[in-house]
Amino acid sequence: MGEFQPRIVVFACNWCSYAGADLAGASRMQYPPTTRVIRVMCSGRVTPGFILEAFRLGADGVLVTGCHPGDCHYISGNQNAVATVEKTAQLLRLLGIETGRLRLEWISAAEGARFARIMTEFTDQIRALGQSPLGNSHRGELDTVGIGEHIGCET
Amino acid sequence: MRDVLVVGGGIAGIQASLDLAEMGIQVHLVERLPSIGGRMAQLDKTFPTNDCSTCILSPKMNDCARHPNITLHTYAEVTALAGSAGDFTATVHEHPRYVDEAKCTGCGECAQKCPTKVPDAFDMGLRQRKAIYLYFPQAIPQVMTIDPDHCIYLQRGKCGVCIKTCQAEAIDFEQTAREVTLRVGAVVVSVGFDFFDPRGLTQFGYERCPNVITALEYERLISASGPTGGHLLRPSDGQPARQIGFIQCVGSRDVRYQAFCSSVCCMHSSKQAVLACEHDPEATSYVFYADFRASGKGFREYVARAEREYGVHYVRSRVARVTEDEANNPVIHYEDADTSRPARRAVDLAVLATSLIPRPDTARLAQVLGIEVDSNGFVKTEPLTPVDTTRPGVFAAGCCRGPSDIPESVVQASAAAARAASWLVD
Amino acid sequence: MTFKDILRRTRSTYCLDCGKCTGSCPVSRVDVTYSPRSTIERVLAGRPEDLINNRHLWSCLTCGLCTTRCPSNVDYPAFVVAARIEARKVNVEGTYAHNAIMQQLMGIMAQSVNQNRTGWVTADLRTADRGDDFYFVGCLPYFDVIFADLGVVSTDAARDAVRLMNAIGIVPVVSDDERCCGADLLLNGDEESFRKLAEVNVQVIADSGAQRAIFACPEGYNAFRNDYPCYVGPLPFEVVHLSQLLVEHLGEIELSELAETVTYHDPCRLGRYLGMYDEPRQVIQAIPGIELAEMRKNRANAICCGSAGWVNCGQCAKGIQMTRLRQAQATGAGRMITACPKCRIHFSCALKDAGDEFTLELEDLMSLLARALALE
Amino acid sequence: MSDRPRVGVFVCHCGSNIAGHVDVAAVAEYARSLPGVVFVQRNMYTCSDAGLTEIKTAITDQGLERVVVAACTPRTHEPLFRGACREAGMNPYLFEFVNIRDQCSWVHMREPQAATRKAQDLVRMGVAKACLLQPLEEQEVPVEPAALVVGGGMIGMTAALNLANRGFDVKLVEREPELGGLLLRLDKLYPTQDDALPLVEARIAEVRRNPRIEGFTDSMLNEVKGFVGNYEVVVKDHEGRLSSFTVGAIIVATGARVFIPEGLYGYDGQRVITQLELEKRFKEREIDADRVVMIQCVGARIPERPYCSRICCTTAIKNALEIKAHRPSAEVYILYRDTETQGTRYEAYYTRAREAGIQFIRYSPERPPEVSAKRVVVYDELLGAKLGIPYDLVVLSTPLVACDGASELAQMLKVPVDEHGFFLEAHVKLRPLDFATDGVFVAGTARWPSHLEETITQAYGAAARAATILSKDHVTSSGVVAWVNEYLCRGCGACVEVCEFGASSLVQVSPGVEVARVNPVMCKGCGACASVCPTGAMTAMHFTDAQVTAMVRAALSSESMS
Repeated sequence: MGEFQPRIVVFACNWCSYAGADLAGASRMQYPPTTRVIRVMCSGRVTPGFILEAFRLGADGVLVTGCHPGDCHYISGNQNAVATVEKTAQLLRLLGIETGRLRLEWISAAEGARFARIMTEFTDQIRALGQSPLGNSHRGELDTVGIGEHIGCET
Repeated sequence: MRDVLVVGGGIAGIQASLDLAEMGIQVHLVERLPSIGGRMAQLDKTFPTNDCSTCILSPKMNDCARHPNITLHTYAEVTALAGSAGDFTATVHEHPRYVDEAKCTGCGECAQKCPTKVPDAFDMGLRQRKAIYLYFPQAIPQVMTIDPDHCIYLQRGKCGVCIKTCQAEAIDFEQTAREVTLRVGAVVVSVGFDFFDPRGLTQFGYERCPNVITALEYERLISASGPTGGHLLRPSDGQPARQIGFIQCVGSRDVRYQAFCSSVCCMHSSKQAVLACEHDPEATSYVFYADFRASGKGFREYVARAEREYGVHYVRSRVARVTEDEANNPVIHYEDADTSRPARRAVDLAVLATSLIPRPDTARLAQVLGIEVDSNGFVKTEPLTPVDTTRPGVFAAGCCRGPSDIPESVVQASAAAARAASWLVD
Repeated sequence: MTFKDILRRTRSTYCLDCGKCTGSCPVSRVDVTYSPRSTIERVLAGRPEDLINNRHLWSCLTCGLCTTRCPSNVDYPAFVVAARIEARKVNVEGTYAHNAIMQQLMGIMAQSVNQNRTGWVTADLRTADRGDDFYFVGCLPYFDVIFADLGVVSTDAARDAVRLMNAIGIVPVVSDDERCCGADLLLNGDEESFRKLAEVNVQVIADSGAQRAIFACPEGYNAFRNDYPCYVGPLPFEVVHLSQLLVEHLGEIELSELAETVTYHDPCRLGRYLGMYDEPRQVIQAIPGIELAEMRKNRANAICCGSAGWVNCGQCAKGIQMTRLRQAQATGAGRMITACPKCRIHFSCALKDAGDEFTLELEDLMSLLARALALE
Repeated sequence: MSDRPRVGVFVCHCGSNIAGHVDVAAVAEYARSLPGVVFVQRNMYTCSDAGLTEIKTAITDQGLERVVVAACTPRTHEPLFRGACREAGMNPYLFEFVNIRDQCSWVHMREPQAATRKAQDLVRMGVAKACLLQPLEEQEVPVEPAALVVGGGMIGMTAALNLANRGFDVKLVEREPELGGLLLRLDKLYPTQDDALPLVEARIAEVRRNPRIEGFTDSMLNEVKGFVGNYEVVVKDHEGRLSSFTVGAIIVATGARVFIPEGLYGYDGQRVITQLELEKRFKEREIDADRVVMIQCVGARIPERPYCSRICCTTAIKNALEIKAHRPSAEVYILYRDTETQGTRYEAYYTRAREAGIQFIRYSPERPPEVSAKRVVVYDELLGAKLGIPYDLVVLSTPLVACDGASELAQMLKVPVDEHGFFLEAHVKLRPLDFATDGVFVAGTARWPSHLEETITQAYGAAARAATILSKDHVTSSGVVAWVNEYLCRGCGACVEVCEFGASSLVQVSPGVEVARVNPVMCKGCGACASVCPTGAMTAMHFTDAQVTAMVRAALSSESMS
């Protein structure tokens, strides 16, 4: 397999960043196959829980992407994302996981090139950091049920 | 209830169509180009929020494409409008794309293979497209179009690489123009504007100096999806432009060209100056103006920020001429307002805020639609009936009725929709 | 464990159907649809799946009030935890609070991490890397981040604990390698991760050369005292609660006068689980001038802070918290003292929700004492 | 949950766009191995009629309970595939999209193996989410086909008439005893110089004649409850009588107020007056001034009021021309900073003013004009010299400011105002007449100073926006909204605070117990509330913690990526 292939989880908001990823594709911009995008409606939907779950399972990096400040389709969702990422970074610091493994970026629907560039940059950044301290555990945990999948409490 | 015909698929046409469609009215949206989106699609950011233009426009374009009450007629033109308010019969001429809209997925595989390169109009000729092309990445419909003037097959009957490439079998060189007849109750005209060609004003050095460009070319240059990937590079040597001069009223407020004020240039130049600084903190901008017109919502605050936070210099003086020094730097000549003496400033890049003028075919279209144009050639309206044209049942919105910024165009579009709808009550 | 075993081991088979548990249960008082007895009934009736797929499996606070009252001495909390372990095996979990941050953190700490969790240790404190006494801090540094918006600084209690230890001549080991005690994971039914955490913690403390582990957090103390031995065997060191040590050394520290009235909230683990009702009260009353006003429900009858295991922290929890806060307010005390960092967090949250109904302030037991110490 | 739903996976070749760089056969094979997957199929173009038909057939023949399509982007194609599922009788929200083109084949063209592995990972993630998808319902709420228009000036009346003529009932509420608003106090209209009064009177008569418009003059809004399609409104008249009614949409057209320049430039209402006071004199035919000096930007474009009021330059020109009309010999000076005469009409108007001999003198804020008893002294920037202009009358052009009670009204309607007190629209570029709160719209100078032509345009525009709601029998919510588990809710209100659309609110369910409730029609499905909810009571449907976490786990599970 040669060079270290990081395992990077990317959260992308539906309106700007996911569209930016589409544009990168339509423009055939090449970037490393190290990222796995999870679409959410708004970067404000991302919780510390999601990010920590990724690290718990050995993700080498987590990238949260959303609309530029002021562009949020939901007015202020991306401000929540800022708080979430900051809080999570503090927890990573305590856990001794390099905060460089977590990043927040604003990518607009017109920024295909930027999307590709950030995927490449972040991959390089993670390569420089090397494998996550938690990287070796939790392989082969195919399809465990999601945290919080409780019986829909009928109320 | 009768349908409504909307002519012109820019932001005004899109808004009018969506409003009418949401009122439960069937809309036929006719666009001259292969995709809707209009001028706004070419912009990078929009003032005074610096919103990404594509981000806010393309969801609306998608809404148009998938709205059950909207029928898109792209790459088409209106050639006749008979009848009267409440009961018109319109003839729409649909140009052949030589691509089957139903089959094409817009994947662009054909364009990858097509051998013919053509200057890309969407990018102001700043880069090349192929003879088979998608008008721009977010185009709606997501369908390729073959440019008959440059397609080797259509010109010389050979090539056909696209036919071999397309697994959807969407290429159809047998396609011919279609005439569509529509019965509609009202018409909304929103064919937009054109930019004044500065070549006539030789003193500004456009074409003579490679580093003198127009505002729209600047938009494409600074656009992340543009030819330079959003890097502000001088055409002459591809070096980053750090000193930028914005020259206002190029063709506007000038009895020899356009007597009127183009309304939006003071702000779009301010925005472009701010963007230059956002892309490169080193950048310094100079905006040369006569009266600074910024009376829209949040505009003065925006300009204040441009001055305070982005170090944009506003120079109260209309530029007399632009020369070029040995390093291809445009040299801007103007009168220093304080000393009333001639002054000059060399910059890396000079940007001409050219007038917003009626599209060349507006007069012809006006004839077809049976409406009058005003002394400037814009679709004629009156102050108290702002979106009514001279023909009952035909309404106008956006820059075809005079220079307007985006929100004004959107408001006019909704207003035209309201007026049009009131002709449909049966 | 089969449910048959669970019933036997927790003495549930002895259930008399008397309903005393339901009458005592703080949850049942708010959520009338909840009854410990009928929860057990479901299983006795041979329908454990009904329990597993019932939200009430997660309603129990494991506060143990029912057990102290149960005529057959049924260990209901143990029954519930065992049942949750079974539920987890078929991928049923409760609804975790705070987007499951806690569960994630515990899960991560169960792995090989190099934490930086001792940043709270300020220059004025005397601590060591190796030594006889190991201060098991608990998750306070993480709470500081997670509950910043509640304005609760949990590590204040840790600093004050060390001040007190220093005052009685103890220079404790504090370690970056300490892990969460895992008590909450066990309450969530995650035995596997709990075991991992137990193993690592025991190792870390042993490696520090400590003969004794000192706790201020009742949850950690209880985990080490009651649960760790079941999972990792007898511990190679002694475990004590700081209040015990303080009682022993009260003669050595000079406490200055604090003329105020406080009330004391018994944490379930320290109280009903470990029977430590007196020590905290003794240290409080050692402060000159202080008056300790007891709440209507105290000691073995004390009601829980309303939430345990960072799960099911809903309107039921809030109801219980309000009841408890009103009891505290009714004593006329200006402060409610608690010995558990989690009680403090849960009550702070309730106070925030309650708005201006309460004039009450919350303070950790160690911080109260340290205040008296500081005034010297 | 242990018994998994039957999942069908459809892998699209997209011609050679995907198949050219990703081993689609391998992806399909892999999909077959995933838990829950009972059917896998490859299509040349899944979006083609053929592809869609195959999906529908598979749903019925294979008894599929979930459909996963691995192809291009949901942003353009999701509605298409959801439609296909719906047609086959499956709840459309049980469809999941996996993007293996834009995020895979197109961006890893040179690494076919890696691209194929990534495609497999993405499919695994999609299937993991699909297994947890829940059928969602789009809720419908009937719409009351009536509108409330707040403000009986030109704007409000115009909007009301347009709606009424389209067959909607309109309640028109005006604070003053008579309709007409600010226009009643104007003499002429620019740029035509026509009389203002006939226009207003005609419009008022039209409103009075219209059977569908119920006017409430001398009245104020007392209470507004409800949401888009169903606003319950209570109006109170000057005698305190209450009348209540239900409307589907609300238009705010409360206008603005002219700033009174107390203490500026010797304002006394006698020899130094405002433009509005000048118009009063015109109406009363008392103009006997031979030398008139008008000063622009009085109380505008200053630190405490930095904005340009847009209409003052044209108003000054209008009145200057009027003075010339009354007394051709009169000299009129306009002291200005920038002439704000944009566009075709007003630039021409500015030219016309200069033709009429009106003198424009530019001043700078650093050296503002000084008004003494006899003369106005101004530093002419271009001459670089001071000019003393004797005057009979000084007219101050003052800006429009937010009308009194604007912020109270805003609070009642739960819509925002900006730092100047003008109503703040949902989006300054593309939703200039909407509020973030559905069903409430704004037009005219309540939003921002605008020319009459513009306000009329806005009046029609707001009417159109309102009509888009009133024309429907129902407003329909998306299925992708937030849902509250009331048992787990502690009523802390974090969701209420974070929601920009007022969709979440606290309701008392039993004494002392409050819980959050989400109005699905107002909810936009962003999920912010679910993220801030401390207890997990709030669920963002279609992007639940369980679903997103399952994707995270799938992304990182097994041989993936390495």
